[in-house]
Amino acid sequence: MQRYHSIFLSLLALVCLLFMLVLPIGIILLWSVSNGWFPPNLSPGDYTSRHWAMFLSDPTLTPAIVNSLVITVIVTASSMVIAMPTAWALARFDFRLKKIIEIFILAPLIVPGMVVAVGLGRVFLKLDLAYSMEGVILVQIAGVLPLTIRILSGGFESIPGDIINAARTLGAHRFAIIRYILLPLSIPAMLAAGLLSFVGSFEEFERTLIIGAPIVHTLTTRLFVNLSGQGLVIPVAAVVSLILLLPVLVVFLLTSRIMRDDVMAAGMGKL
Amino acid sequence: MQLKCLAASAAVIAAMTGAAHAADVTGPAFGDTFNVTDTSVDLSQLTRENFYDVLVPLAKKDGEMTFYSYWPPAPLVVFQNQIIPAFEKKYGIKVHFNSVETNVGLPQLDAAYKEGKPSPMDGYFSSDLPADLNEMANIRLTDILPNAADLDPSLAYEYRGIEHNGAYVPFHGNQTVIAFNSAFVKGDEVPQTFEDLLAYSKANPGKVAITSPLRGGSGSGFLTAVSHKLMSDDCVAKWMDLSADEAAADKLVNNSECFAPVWAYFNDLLETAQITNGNTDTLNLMANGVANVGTAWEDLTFSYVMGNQLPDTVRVTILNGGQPGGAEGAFIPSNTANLAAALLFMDEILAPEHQAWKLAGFASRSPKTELDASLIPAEAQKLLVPADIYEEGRISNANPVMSRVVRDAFAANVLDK
Amino acid sequence: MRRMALDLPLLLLPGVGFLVLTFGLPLYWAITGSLGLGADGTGFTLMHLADIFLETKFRKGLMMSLYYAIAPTVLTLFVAIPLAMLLQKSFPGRKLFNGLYKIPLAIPSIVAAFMVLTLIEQGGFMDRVLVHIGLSMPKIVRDQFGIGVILSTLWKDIPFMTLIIAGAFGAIPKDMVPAARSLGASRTRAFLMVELPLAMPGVTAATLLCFVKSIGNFAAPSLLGPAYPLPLSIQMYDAYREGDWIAIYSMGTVLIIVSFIVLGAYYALTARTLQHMKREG
Amino acid sequence: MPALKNELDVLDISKHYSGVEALSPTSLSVANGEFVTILGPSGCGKSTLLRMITGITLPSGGHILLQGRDITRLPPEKRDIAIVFQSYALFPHMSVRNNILFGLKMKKLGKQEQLRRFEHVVTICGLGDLVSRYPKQLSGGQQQRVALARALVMQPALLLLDEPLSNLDAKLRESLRDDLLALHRSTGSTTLYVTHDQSEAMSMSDRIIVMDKGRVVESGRPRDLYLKPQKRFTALFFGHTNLVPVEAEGTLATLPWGSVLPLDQAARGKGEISLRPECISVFPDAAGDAVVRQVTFMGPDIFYDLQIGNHCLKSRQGSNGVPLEVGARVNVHIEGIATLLEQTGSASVSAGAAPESPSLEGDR
Repeated sequence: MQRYHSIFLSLLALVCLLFMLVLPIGIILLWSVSNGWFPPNLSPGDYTSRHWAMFLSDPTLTPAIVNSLVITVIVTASSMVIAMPTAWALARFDFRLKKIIEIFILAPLIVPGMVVAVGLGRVFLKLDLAYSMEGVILVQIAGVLPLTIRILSGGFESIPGDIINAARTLGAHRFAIIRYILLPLSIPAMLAAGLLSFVGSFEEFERTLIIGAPIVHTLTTRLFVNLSGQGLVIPVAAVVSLILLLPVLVVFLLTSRIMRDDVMAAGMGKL
Repeated sequence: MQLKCLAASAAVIAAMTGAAHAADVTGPAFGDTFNVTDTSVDLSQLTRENFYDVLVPLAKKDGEMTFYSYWPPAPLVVFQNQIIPAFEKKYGIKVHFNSVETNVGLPQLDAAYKEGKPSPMDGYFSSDLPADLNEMANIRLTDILPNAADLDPSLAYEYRGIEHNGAYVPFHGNQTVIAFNSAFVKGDEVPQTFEDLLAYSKANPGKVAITSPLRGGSGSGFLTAVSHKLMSDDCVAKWMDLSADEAAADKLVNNSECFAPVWAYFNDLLETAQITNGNTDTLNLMANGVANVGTAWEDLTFSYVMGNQLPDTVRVTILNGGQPGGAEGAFIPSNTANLAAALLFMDEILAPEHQAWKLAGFASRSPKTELDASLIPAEAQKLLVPADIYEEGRISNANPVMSRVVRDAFAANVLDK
Repeated sequence: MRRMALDLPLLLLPGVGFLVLTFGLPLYWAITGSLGLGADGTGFTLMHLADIFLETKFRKGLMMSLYYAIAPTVLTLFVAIPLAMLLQKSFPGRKLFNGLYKIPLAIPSIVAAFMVLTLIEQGGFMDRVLVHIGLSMPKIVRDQFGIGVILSTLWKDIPFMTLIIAGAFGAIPKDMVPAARSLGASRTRAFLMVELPLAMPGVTAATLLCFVKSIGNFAAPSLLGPAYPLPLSIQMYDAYREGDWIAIYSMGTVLIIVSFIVLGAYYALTARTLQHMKREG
Repeated sequence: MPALKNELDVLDISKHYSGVEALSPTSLSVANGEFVTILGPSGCGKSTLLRMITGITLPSGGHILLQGRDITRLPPEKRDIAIVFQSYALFPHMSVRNNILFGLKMKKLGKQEQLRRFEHVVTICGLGDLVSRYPKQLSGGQQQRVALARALVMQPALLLLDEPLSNLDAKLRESLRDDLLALHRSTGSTTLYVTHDQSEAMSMSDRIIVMDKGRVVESGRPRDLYLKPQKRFTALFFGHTNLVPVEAEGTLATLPWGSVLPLDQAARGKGEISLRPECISVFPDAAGDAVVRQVTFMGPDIFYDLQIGNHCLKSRQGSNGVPLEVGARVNVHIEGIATLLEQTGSASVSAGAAPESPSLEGDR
């Protein structure tokens, strides 16, 4: 009975995965190499590598990929550094304006990126930050910071205070505590926050487009035109989707092996 | 060689004697003053004749420039694979090329202009023009570019109802059409009039796809075509008045009966036809066999069929009464930092060899009168609007203010129903 | 104590300071801009904001934005909670499923929308499969209810919410359910009266996050939604392309207000229960 | 068939998880009104046993009978068993009142009856002012009382207590231990108590069941287990003891240094006996055969570590006499009748398993 039950669950999970992941990705794979695929055919009648070739030979693609990776890595790292002290303060101290500050930190998740980017774009022009990597990085950090702070402070909260006290009594100074106690213990939270920042920064579109494009293109803004309603040619869009899919998927699958769900969930789960 | 000497001497003469004359007759800028921030080029002295002599050395000093292009697939390839390599080779000037989604470069230009910064692009092939041409793009390019001498006059000074006086160099001729799949729509079923289209839709519910005028040019073109055909001459005249302002537009569109037959037609049509989210959305529906007839762009349909994204049984036509067509073009922002290079590049895009290349390869019709569709290979000719229909079928647009008001009214009177 | 008074502002400064500059200021400009103040303004007016509620396309667009945010969020709840429960159980392949079900989190929403389009559009893959058994796909792309939009939002939201809710369930002390069961609560009642209330902070937080993620959703309505009315996110993008800053600021401000109302309601509703569960008591 | 007077009968119940045995077939019974303690080190299988009795986990084999009724496969809510968890498992989102009323509501008892029982249990558990508080606002001891009240209010056929005192500090633990006993006496509830603390077990129980490594070692009255353990494990688990090898001959055992003790049963050959420190008296004697090696003052008692031959002995004396000095020579006198320890079964006791320090404290 119990056994029967769990086999049913396995089957259900399998069907879900097939239908929700394998099928859609498989279909865009087929589209990307199709040379004419008309109904009612269930597979393309003819295949071509033309769509891939066109993209891979595009000289603007490489800078976009490089930009994407550089921006994503810098955004992830800097948001971590910026978030760390603030997350610590929120996790460890109780103070009068705490609630207000917590709401303020969450707010960027809520306010449409367009509003922020349009406002910042004007200032960045004055500061010569518009259409620059620095500008894009700044505006993206603002987007990923809220969740990073949340998840890190969730992680910090779970570190027992006694551990720090113990380290102190053993003669550890502030730096040593951070280096040997806090950092190692918050690795799961940093991993979770880092992954979310990475994905968030990589797929970010509105802010990057307004602040950076077309001088600074990321893969996402560079390819957006091929996916938007205006320029959607299905085989081309399929190629683009797969190009966009690959880096995040690789990072995601790599990190998910060592990532702890509960940490990510805990950070987001208590707003 | 001899020709070049001749041109050079002509230029010298023109420079010595013709300055006053040029300002009178073919003054290079349409404002009384030039407000270009890059003053390395004396625009008041520039003519078709002295163009290269004056600009080539200056442009080489610039050494580089940035060009924006909006997306339609064909022109992108034309720039990337044809024009820019040729230009770079010819002049040794590096072109930074950026493809952008439709007209997102315009707000950037606007923002940079307001902040007193150089424009992010030196030339921009866009489907729209900056709102304030007097300030932001006011060089009479079509009067000074040597390669612009044989432009179709109807395309040289006006675009989508905007009188730009030559600031917007027509590059890529296009035409809104009705596309149909001849495998399903045969013989006399092929709509020739708006009534035919309505009748076909009623007989085949769901088989006609109309691009939403809010989401794509083939849709707003169709709206223009219907208005042009169904409104009274008096109404059409008021509607096509290029000087119409917001108030006049509001009066005509919202406070007169002029558009009543247009809304009635659409409301009737959309009972059976479906409305789509864009030009490509319509074509994808036709590729999926869901729609047999749809509003489209001629060149986009052409490249879809050539790329096997549409069955090769798809054909295009223009309905009786005409459908809008024109030529999308490029302009130089007044706050460009590389004026000389930009001017040279603008000339390059009209070079006959490039224009012929894109015409033959992408059905991107040339605004130059000397090049016509006969350059397109015979087997691809069938994918174009037949020449006789094309000649009569092209109508122009109302001005942007009017178009916007009509579009909003369309949303309120048709889509909202 | 003296150290803390000094430390706290220093610690808060990087995060909060950064957000004040890169988020607070634009927010301020957006709000003042929508009131007719600021660089493009013509003096104080409420007309721009009022337009959003008075003009049909804006008003309907706001409704559409709310619809695209609320409908998928509610539907997601119904799937994510059972799914999160399922993940607490053990079955063969659970580990694999647990690793893979989160993949949609990493897929850009525009790619997700595109995948949904190729699958469920009329004439799309599902339709072609159905044709072979004599059926056809109903029109769920560009339909007036935005079913395609909602499906694609669900595809991204369900794993997201499941992750958070599974975390919340996982954090419930293991004796809680046995305690309830030994006091006479059936499996269902133990779930409804003990597990669900205890996981509630996670559930509400997940709901809020899904809501705010969806209200700015751009890609899915753009590809899969009906041509009219367009949600404010698309209208904002259109306004941006037309350089209509005032319209962006006004729509943005209205979205901000709506979102803050939701956030406020969230805090008001959860404050009481949360308070009791907090350690400090 | 089990005798019907038993409230609970556990018959050959066992549990294994994917091949690993967590509990060997085990039987035990608890009579009506009896207070029985399962005692064992952590990981000995007592929690598994308890979870099976409550129905949280299903046994791999065997039967559980409650008042003669087979409840082996019954879901927890259908068993008339209440449990107090080590973690208390109070519902943090409910007030004390609602925590206590939870089970009554589940049973759909009448409002009157609910109120009556509630007030009764609040009174006997002394929760008067706390009923509208939330669990997180209570101290550990208060939480424990609420958990107890929540269980008692059900008036269950069997009350299970899973290490209910282990999360409390020593002083509180002692006072709550008394309260628990008083409650047990006043309610007469049949109680199965699980602990790893031998002093708790001895002071409260009518009967103790000693468990180790997934099986029952031995069971009996506290006094018998303490003074006459049958197993080495039991001897070591209950406080301090001296394990001394002996030669048995008939009913006499000869200790290594030549002393002779009576045995409770006739035996023959080498063996081992457990000598409690308080059974060993010392008298100063310059010619004595033992030397004091260490003196530990414990308040009421003094521990002397003695060396006799090459053996060490621990002796416990009242602290009211004149204390001996380290190095003093003494004579040793051993009282009582010894029991030979069984060498089989769970006799191997690892050094860490014997909880030394709590026993010292608890034996005062």
